[in-house]
Amino acid sequence: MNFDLSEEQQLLQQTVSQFLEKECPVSVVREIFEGDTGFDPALWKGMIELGIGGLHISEDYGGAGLEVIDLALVAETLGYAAVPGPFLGHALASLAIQLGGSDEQKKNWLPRLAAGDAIGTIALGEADGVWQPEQWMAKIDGKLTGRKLYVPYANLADVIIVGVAGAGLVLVERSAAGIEVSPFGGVDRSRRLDTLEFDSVAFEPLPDGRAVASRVRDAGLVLLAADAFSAGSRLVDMSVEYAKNREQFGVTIGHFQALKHQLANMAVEIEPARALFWYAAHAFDHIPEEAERAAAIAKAHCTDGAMRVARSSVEAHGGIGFTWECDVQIWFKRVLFDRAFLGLPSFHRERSAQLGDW
Amino acid sequence: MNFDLSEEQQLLQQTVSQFLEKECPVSVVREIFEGDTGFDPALWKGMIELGIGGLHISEDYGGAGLEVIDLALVAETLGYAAVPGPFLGHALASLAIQLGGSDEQKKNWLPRLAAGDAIGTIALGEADGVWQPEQWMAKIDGKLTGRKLYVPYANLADVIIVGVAGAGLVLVERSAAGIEVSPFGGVDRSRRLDTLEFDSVAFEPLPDGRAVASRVRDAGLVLLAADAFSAGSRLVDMSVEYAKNREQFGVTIGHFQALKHQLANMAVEIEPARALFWYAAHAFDHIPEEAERAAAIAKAHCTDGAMRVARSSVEAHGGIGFTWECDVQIWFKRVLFDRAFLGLPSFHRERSAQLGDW
Amino acid sequence: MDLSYGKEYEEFREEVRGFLASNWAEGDRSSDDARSRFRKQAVEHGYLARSIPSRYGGSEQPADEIRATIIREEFSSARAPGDVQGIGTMMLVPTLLEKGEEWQREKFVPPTVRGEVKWCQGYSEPGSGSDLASLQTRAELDGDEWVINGQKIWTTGAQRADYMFCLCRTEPDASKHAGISYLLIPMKQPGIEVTPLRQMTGGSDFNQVFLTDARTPKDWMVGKRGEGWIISRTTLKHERNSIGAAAQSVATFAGLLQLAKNTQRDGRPAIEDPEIRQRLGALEGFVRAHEYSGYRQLTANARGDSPGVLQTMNKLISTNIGHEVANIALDLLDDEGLLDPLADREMGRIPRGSRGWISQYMYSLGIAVAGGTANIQRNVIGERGLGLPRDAYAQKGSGK
Amino acid sequence: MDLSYGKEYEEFREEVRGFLASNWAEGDRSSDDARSRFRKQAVEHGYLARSIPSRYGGSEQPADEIRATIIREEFSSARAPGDVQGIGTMMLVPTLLEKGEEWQREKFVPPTVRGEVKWCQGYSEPGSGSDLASLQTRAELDGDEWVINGQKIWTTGAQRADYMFCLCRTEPDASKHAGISYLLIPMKQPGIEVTPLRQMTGGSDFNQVFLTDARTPKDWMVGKRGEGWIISRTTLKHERNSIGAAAQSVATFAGLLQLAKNTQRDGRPAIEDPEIRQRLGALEGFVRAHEYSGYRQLTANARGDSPGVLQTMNKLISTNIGHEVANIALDLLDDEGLLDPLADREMGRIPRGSRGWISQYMYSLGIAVAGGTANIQRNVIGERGLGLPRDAYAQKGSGK
Repeated sequence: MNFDLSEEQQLLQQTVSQFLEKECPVSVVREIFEGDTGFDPALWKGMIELGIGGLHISEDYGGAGLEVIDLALVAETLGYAAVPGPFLGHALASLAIQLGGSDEQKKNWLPRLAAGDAIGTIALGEADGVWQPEQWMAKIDGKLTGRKLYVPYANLADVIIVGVAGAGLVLVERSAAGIEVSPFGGVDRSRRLDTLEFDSVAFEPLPDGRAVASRVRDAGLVLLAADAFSAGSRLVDMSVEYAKNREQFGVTIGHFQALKHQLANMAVEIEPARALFWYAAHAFDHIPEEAERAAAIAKAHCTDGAMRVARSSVEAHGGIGFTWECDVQIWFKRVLFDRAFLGLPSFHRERSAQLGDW
Repeated sequence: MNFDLSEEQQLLQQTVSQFLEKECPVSVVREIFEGDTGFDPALWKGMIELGIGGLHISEDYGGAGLEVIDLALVAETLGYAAVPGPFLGHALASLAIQLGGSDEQKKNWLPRLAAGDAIGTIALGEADGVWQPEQWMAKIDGKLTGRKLYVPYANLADVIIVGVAGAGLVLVERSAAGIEVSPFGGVDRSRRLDTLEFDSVAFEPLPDGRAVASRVRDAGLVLLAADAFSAGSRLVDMSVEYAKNREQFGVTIGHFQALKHQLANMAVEIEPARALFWYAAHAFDHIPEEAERAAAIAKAHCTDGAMRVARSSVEAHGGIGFTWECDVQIWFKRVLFDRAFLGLPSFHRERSAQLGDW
Repeated sequence: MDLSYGKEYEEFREEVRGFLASNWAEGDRSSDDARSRFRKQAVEHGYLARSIPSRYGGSEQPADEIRATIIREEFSSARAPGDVQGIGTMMLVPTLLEKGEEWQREKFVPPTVRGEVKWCQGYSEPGSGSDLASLQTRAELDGDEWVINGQKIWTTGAQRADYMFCLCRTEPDASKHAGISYLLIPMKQPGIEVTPLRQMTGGSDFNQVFLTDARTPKDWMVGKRGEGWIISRTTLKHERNSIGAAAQSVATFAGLLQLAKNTQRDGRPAIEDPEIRQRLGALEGFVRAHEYSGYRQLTANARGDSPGVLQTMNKLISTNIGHEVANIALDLLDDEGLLDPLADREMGRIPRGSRGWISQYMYSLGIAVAGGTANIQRNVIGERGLGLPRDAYAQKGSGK
Repeated sequence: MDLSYGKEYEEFREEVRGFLASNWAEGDRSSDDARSRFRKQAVEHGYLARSIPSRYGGSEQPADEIRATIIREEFSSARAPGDVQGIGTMMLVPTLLEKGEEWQREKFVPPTVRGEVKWCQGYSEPGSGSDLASLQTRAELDGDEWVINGQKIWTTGAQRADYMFCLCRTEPDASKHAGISYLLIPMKQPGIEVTPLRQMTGGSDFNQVFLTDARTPKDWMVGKRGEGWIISRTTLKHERNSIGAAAQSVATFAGLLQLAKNTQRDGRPAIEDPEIRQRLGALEGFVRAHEYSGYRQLTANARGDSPGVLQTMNKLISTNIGHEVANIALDLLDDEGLLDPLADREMGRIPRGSRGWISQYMYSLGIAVAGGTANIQRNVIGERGLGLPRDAYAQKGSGK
């Protein structure tokens, strides 16, 4: 047995994080947090040059032909730096085309998505906390009509994969007539969300759109779990750092047993969760019969654990942890995003119970 | 407003606890724990002489004519000393006769119960976690037939108040033919439980038996809440005492912040709960429209909180807290009893939700 | 045990209602004159400024928590102006009455009680939180003025404040605690700069105050040089937040219950979800326990008894309750938990309630840190409440 | 990433199965001869005593966690006798191999590995738990024998043990840690009295050992005088409980799941209760995380890498999981939670499962204290795992 990353995978994470140390220090994220575009063109360009735009796109279409585990590892590395930008929607849109698109659609979009000549996003959410394929209400008869919420970077996207009733996933060009995009104003300013109104808009079905809808959802759950895990471990690292440097009563506060034990509990909460999203990604790639349940468990556990850690991190920083100036807020809000996007932990726990024949 | 005990009530608690310090030190409870009768005749006699047998029995029948709040305060004092014996069943049986019996039945039983010439108990439990009046299966047509579980001290009782389908509470004399009593072997050796088999046994209905069944249940919930609260505070006191005396690394372990904070959390868990059973008892006596819900909340919260405190107390004592020799186990098992008897916290929380029109 | 206020008090309540009926009209709220006129009358009737001697503009009433509670209840239901709130009346006035010099009382107490003069508190510093006594802001005597240099943080209302009561190090050579003095400093002067401290919610309830050669008269000191620490401690015992804390817990829980009733989950009100019911039920246990424990403390205070260990617990209890309220609320919000709490980001598309709850989700953490973290509360409960020994570092810290 | 064991290892598994098929029959379990004959063969094939040099009766195999795991899996599914378990093989043998003298290894290792000689551990004392180095049991030299007086506690298997490896104070004048020596003591002698320590469950897994002028030869000491503390620490790094702990978590959870399926609640299986489903679901997250983290550690160990901070966490993680398993079980038991776990109190009337679960409810606390409380685990994680500074008292305690 070998439950560890390959050398290529470790190298991939190193390359990306070295790039981010240079190109995306916290100062860059802070600037993003002061605005509401959630986007840094230069940074995105750099990420594309690293190949992040097409990791899982097959080589025939100019991608790296890697697996969801590699996507998840990059999601982890990006999350640790709270990288702003359209990675999540872009990855899921290209995955949907890769898995469910026609040769025509693949030829048409995948090379441009891999090369960064186009940005993709995915529209899954609807009102009243609807995220799941079987719940979608957006209608298609000839044209697409309906309202989708929480769409990452629809303002920048060239192609939008939309979840619709019946057909699963369909492809819409942003340039098509009848699409109204309005900013949602989300809590995580490093991942902008928009609201989309479709008024009889032209679309192309993905031939396997119905079949891959839940696969794409599962991939999304894994990427959110990875992001939440890395946000949690970043917050633990920050809190430990703070405890080693902040002095009160003539010693660093890390000497205080109560805080030390809270930090230990935070680490115990988050560190084992790494193996959970690893496993879920691995299952997505190689253990199909376990993939759906493993993704549900990973999303529920990693986002819930990271949320608990995020709250503890604020306390571990004392008053300053509650301020805008303290970096804790950045990852705190990433976790809020990861936990709510694609559905709450309790929702996915009930799903995992059903999938486990409980 | 005056939300505090009257001087009489404070005096009552003092009198009882002074008596218990002399007559029921932990050594006595330990002896009881080594056997399985759960009974100390001399101790019970002394309690009767203090009037504990008839606190809430009206003066016309030789009782003190007090209220359920006074019963609860005594239950608290007894619980703090883990007093073994039939108090709970005796109190509820006499309350049932006082509230629901005929003049005949009152004249016949209350004076003897108050004077300790008779012991009463109450049979509410049935198989599969059934405790509630509306769930009782025990049948009466002319004679009583059925099985009742978890009956306190049925082996000693002269009169048994039995919950039956339809008629609520009925009165059975222990001496009647067709009653088989077998010891249950309960976890709390200071409060013995028996299993009763009724094979067409003679009984007398309580005229108001149906109406008072739920009142008596509510009184039981309050008494269990009071007992759990006092067990919890006894465990906190023991743990604090231990922390002040046990030395490691050259200081008493109470110096260690982690333990100090655990003890603080234990105290914060239990101390406010006192007001909860006070209020529930007060509501039973004076705010009928709130009585049922207040009792359900008090039972759920006090027994759950005490259970958490009991677990923490074991840890606060280190390895020794897990041993038979350590007194923690005595109150730990009292709380196990209080939490399960008459139904779990989750059950009463659902009831309180319904009673609150949630 | 009697949860009604009792005959005597119900009569008093009638009297208060009568006073309000004849002296306060809803319309008066808008007029400052009307408000201050009303306040004057209320003081004359002994309804406001009850703990303040009459020679300082108070009504000098015997302490009676229950009368005080009744007045608060009736005034607020009539939406009439009650006692001036704020750190000035809460902390400075009692301190001056106990430790101030006569001229200081005469100068500062009356306008503060009337609400004409506002205060802020200059205790915490960026480097001195739980270890407050390590504060570094220095005051040096220059002729007959103190010259103050340093930085204060978490100063609520600093922009609107006329004065700051401030702990400064005046005796650099004395031991940690003995080097601190308690100074009153005018805020409207060039040497003082106030910058708001933004919170993760985007709001700004706190400030940083930078003192650069700020000045204050030599005799604007409460107590003697080096007595600042003891004097700042004396104020603490004036805290009477037992009822306040409990009432707040009850109110937030009521709000949460409403949210659960109004929120749909799987096509039915979320409050019908069995798990939500259990979580709300468990939480209500803590809320009621806090509420009724508030009655216990109110009764004890009214009698002049000490409510014992309970009074060290109120802050931690409401913090714990606030945490669980926030956790349940976040699950009720479901996808609306993605919303940014910042009002200026409001898109008008989402029920306005939700933003408030996200904000509350973050504020429930603020509670834990405002005025001492939960860990400090646990120290207090363990040491003052349970009589456990003090921590080695704190002992060292406090020079013991 | 590859969760199968890989071709090479699957072949090895086949080889092991072949060996078992031809050398072990279910029936052999009853016969001691058959068992020891089988063990001998297994050692010759390199399946048992793998870390033990052949000159001490081991098979001296290169460390390979995965082969070891496969052997454990196959042997246990064939119910064949595996490596002798117990504190002797787990802790004493590695210590002797690393620090013992040649004659000590020759005398003690082979019979211990064969399971013919049993050991118990004499570390903790009533007054010395977390602060183990404060132990008071004294050994004084009398001619060429040590005379030992004192009391040990938590000594598992003391009744059946032939020897005890024991920490004693031999240098009363040396500093706390430097005064301790590591002695081997025969248990079957008049100077030693073993009394079982009863638990709240009624069972007795532990003992107290009273040493009154107990004796042992002068040279039955491992290491030099005063080296006992360091030597006892060296054994700790031999702990490899990562997989063990995770496997146990997985097993208890599986049991809990069964209980939830078999228990009726409101006339339907409890597992259909929405709240129970949520609680089980949340718990499964922790269990799977532990399970897969076990794989991570197994892989790292197999490679000779360090699994990092994870390896400091296993005990606390399984303690936490054990707590929640117990809490859920108690709610599933409902009224059967009133049952006494003591076997001898069994009335035969209740499903035998329930008593076991009550026992487990109490044992889950035992776990927390056995071998160091959860607080000690948190210290280890915080200090060894996260690199936080050591506690002032512990520093003082350890003479630093």
